[in-house]
Amino acid sequence: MAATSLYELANPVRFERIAARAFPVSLIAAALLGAFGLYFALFNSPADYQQGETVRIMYVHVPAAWMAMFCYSAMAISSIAGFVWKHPLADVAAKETAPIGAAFTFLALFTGSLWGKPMWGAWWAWDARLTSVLILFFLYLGYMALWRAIPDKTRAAKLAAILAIVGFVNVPIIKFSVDWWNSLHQPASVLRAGGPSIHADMLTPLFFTIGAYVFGYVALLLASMRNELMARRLARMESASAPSPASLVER
Amino acid sequence: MPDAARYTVTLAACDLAVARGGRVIVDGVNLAIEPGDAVVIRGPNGAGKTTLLRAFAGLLTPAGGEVVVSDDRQRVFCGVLNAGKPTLTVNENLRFWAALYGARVAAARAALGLEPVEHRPMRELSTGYQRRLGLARLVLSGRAIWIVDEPTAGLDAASTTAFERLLAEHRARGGAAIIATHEPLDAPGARTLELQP
Amino acid sequence: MSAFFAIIARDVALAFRAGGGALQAVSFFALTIVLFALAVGPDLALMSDIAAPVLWTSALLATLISLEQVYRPDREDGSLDVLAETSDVLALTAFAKATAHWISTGLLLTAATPILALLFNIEGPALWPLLLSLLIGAPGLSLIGSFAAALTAALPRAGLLIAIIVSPLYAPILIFGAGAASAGAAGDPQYGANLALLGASSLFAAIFSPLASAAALRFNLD
Amino acid sequence: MNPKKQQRLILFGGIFLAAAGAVALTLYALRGSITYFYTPSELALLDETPTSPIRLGGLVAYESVEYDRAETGDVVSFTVEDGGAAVVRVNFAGLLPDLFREGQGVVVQGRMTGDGVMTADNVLAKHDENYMPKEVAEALKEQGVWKEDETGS
Repeated sequence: MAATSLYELANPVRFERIAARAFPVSLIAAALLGAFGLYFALFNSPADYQQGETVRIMYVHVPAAWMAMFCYSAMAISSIAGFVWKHPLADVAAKETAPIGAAFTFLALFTGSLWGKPMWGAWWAWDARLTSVLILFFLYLGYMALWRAIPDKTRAAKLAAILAIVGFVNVPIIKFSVDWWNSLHQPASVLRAGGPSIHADMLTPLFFTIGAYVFGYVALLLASMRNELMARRLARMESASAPSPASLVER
Repeated sequence: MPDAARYTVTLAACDLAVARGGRVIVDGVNLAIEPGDAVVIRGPNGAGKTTLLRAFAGLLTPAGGEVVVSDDRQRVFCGVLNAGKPTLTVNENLRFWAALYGARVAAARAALGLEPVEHRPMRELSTGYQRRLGLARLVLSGRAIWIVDEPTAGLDAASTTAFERLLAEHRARGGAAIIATHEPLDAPGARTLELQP
Repeated sequence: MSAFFAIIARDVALAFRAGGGALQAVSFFALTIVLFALAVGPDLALMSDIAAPVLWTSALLATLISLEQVYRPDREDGSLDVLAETSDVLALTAFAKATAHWISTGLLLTAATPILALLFNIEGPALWPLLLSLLIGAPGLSLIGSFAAALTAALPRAGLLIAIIVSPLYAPILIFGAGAASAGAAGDPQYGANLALLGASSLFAAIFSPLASAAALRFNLD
Repeated sequence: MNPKKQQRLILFGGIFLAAAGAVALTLYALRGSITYFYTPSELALLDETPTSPIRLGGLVAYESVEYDRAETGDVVSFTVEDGGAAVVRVNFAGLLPDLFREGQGVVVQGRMTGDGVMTADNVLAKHDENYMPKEVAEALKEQGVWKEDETGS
C-alpha cells in the first residue's frame, strides 16, 4: 500500500493534484492547532514551580527545536531516496525543506536565547547543545548556498544531496549532546526513557503547538514544492523552442 | 611495434542518449566499434559532440541507453584541453601520466616529437606543442580505444600528418578511435557520422 | 599503488611551484597570527592564554583559503578526466589528493608553528600540546576541506562557498584541537580526552571524506 | 589479484581500521569524560588548582548564601556542592539569574583564587528536565516523593 501511494506521489502530475488538496487542509490544521496551542500555552496552563511564567516560552521553543532536527532528517532521507530510487520529487522535497528547516532552527535559537537570559542568566552559552544547533543552522545555510551556486540543477541536486547526507552526522550529536556532556542545557523531557517529565497540564499545550508546527511545515513544503515544480515546468517550456535532440547519421 | 600486442577491444553504444544542463541533446545513438575501426563525428557547434564523446569515454552517465566496452580499462579520452600542468615540464607531465597508466614515457615522447622541448615547462610551449603533449597521452596510455575531441585544432600541416600516421599505426595494431573534428582528417576506411538534429 | 604516490608527489610539487598554494597558505597563517597579536595588545599573560585558539583558528583559515586549489585546477585543465579514467577506486584517488593537500599546507603550518607561537609567548613545554594537536587535527582539516573542494570543483569562484560549506563541518576539529592545545598547556586532565576526540574526528573524516569526495567528483565530471 | 580488487581491499581495510580507531578513541575519551564544567569533587581530584578560567557546576548548598552589601556593591557568596565531601565557596559580584536559589543547579564561570575558593565572573542557573505546576511540586514534597537530588546535576 505504502509503496503504491509513494509511487503515485512520485508522478508530478498526481503530486500536483494531491498537493492542491492537501495544502489548504494542512494550512487550516496548522492554524487551528496553533490557535488552540497558544490559548492553552498562554491562558490555560500552569506556571512552572521553578521558572514561573517564563516556562511558556517552551511551547514555542521546543517544537521549533524538534522541527529543526526533523527537517534536517527529512532532507537527508529525501537525499538518500533521490540516489536509491531516483525519485523525481526527492530532490525537490529536500531543496524546499532546507529554508523551512533553517527558519525553525533560527526560531529555536532565538527563543532559546530569550529563555536563557532570565533562567540561566545568559543570552548564550557555548555548551554542547547550543553549539551543535548553531552548527545545524550553518549546515542549512551551506546546503542552500550550494544549491544556489550550481547553475545546472540536475548536478546541483546530486551534489547538495551528498552534502546533506554528510551533514546528517550532526543530528544525533544534537540529540545526545545533553547526555554525553554535562551541559548547561537540561536533558530531554518528553522523549526519554521512563516517560515524559513534564506535567500533563503542560504537555497538552505542547502537543498542540507541536502539531501546529508539523502541519505548518507540511503546508509550507507543499506550497514551495508546487512553486518549484511550476518554475521547472516553465523553464522546460521555454527550452522547448530549443532544437530537438540530435542523432548520429551515417554520411 | 611488435605485432604480438594486438588489441581486441570492442565498444558498442545502444540507443544512447546524453543530456547537458538537464536537457537531452543527443539521442538514439547506435554505434559498434571493432578493432581497427575509426569513426569521425562531425556536426555543427553545440550539437553535443563533446558530450557524446564523454559518454563514450565513460566519464558521463548517459541519460538513456548504454555504452558497452569489452574491457573497461581500455578507453582513453583526450578532450580539447590537454590535461597537462602548465608549471610542470613536458617530461614531468609525461612521467605523471606514465605512473597513472602504468606505462613508459619514451615511445610517446618520440612519437609526437617532443624531445626538443622535454625539459621546458608546458606553459612556455606553443599551442601546437601543447596539443602534441596532450595527444602524446593517447600513445602513452597504451589503451585500445582513443576517444579524441578536435585532435588537430592548432596543429600545423606536418603535425597533423604525424597524428594521422600515429592513428594509422594504432589501427593497424587493432586499436580503434572515435574522433570529433571540424577539420579534414585523412583516415582511410574511417566511417564519417554526422550529428544532425 | 604507484599512481597513488604519483598523485601525491605531483600535487605537492605543484603546490610549491609558481602559483601553488603552499607558500600562500603559510604566509596567510603568519599574517593572521600577527594581526591577532596586534589586535590583542601587549598583555603577555593574556596572549599565552589565547595562543592555542588563535593559532588553531589561523591554521584553519589558512587551510580554508588553499582548498580551492585542490580540485578546480584539475577540472579546468582536463586532468580530472585523466584521474577518473585511470583510477580503479576513485575514493583512494581522493584520499591521495587530500594527503597531498595536508603535506603542502597542514604539515607546513605545523612546521611553522614553533616560530609563530613565540609571537604569542608560547615556548618550551607549552608548545608540545599545540604541535601534537595540529599534527593530529590538520589531516582532518585537509580531508574535510577536500570534500568541500570536490563538491565545488566545477564552480569558477568557489572560495567563499567552500568556506560556508566547510566551516560547520570543521567545528569538532577546531573545538577539540584548540581544546586539547589549551588543556595541555594548562596541565588540565582533559588534555587526553580532547586529543582522543580530535583523533577520532580526523579518523572519521578519513572514512567519509574519500567516499563522499569520490561521489561528488563523479557528478562533477559531467 | 587484479589491481581493482586489490585497491578495493585496501579501501575497505583502511575504512575498517579507521572506524575501529575512531571508536576506540571515542570510548577512551568518554571514559575520561570531557566536561563543560567541573564539579567540586572533580576539582578536588586535580593535582594542582587550575590557574586559567574554569566552569564549576553543582548545587547551591542550603543555608550557604550570604549577601554582603558593602559599599562596592552587592556581593554574594555561596557554597557549591555535588553530594561529595568537596565543596567550593564562590564569591560573586553581579546579577544573579531568576532561577538562582538554594538547592538549585548552577554553573559558575571564574577563576580559582585559593583552595576551594572561587571568584566568579558569571553565574548561570541550570534548570532540570522536570516541568510541573508549583502546587504539584509542593504536593510531591509533602508526600515525600520528591527527591532533592533530582534537581540540577
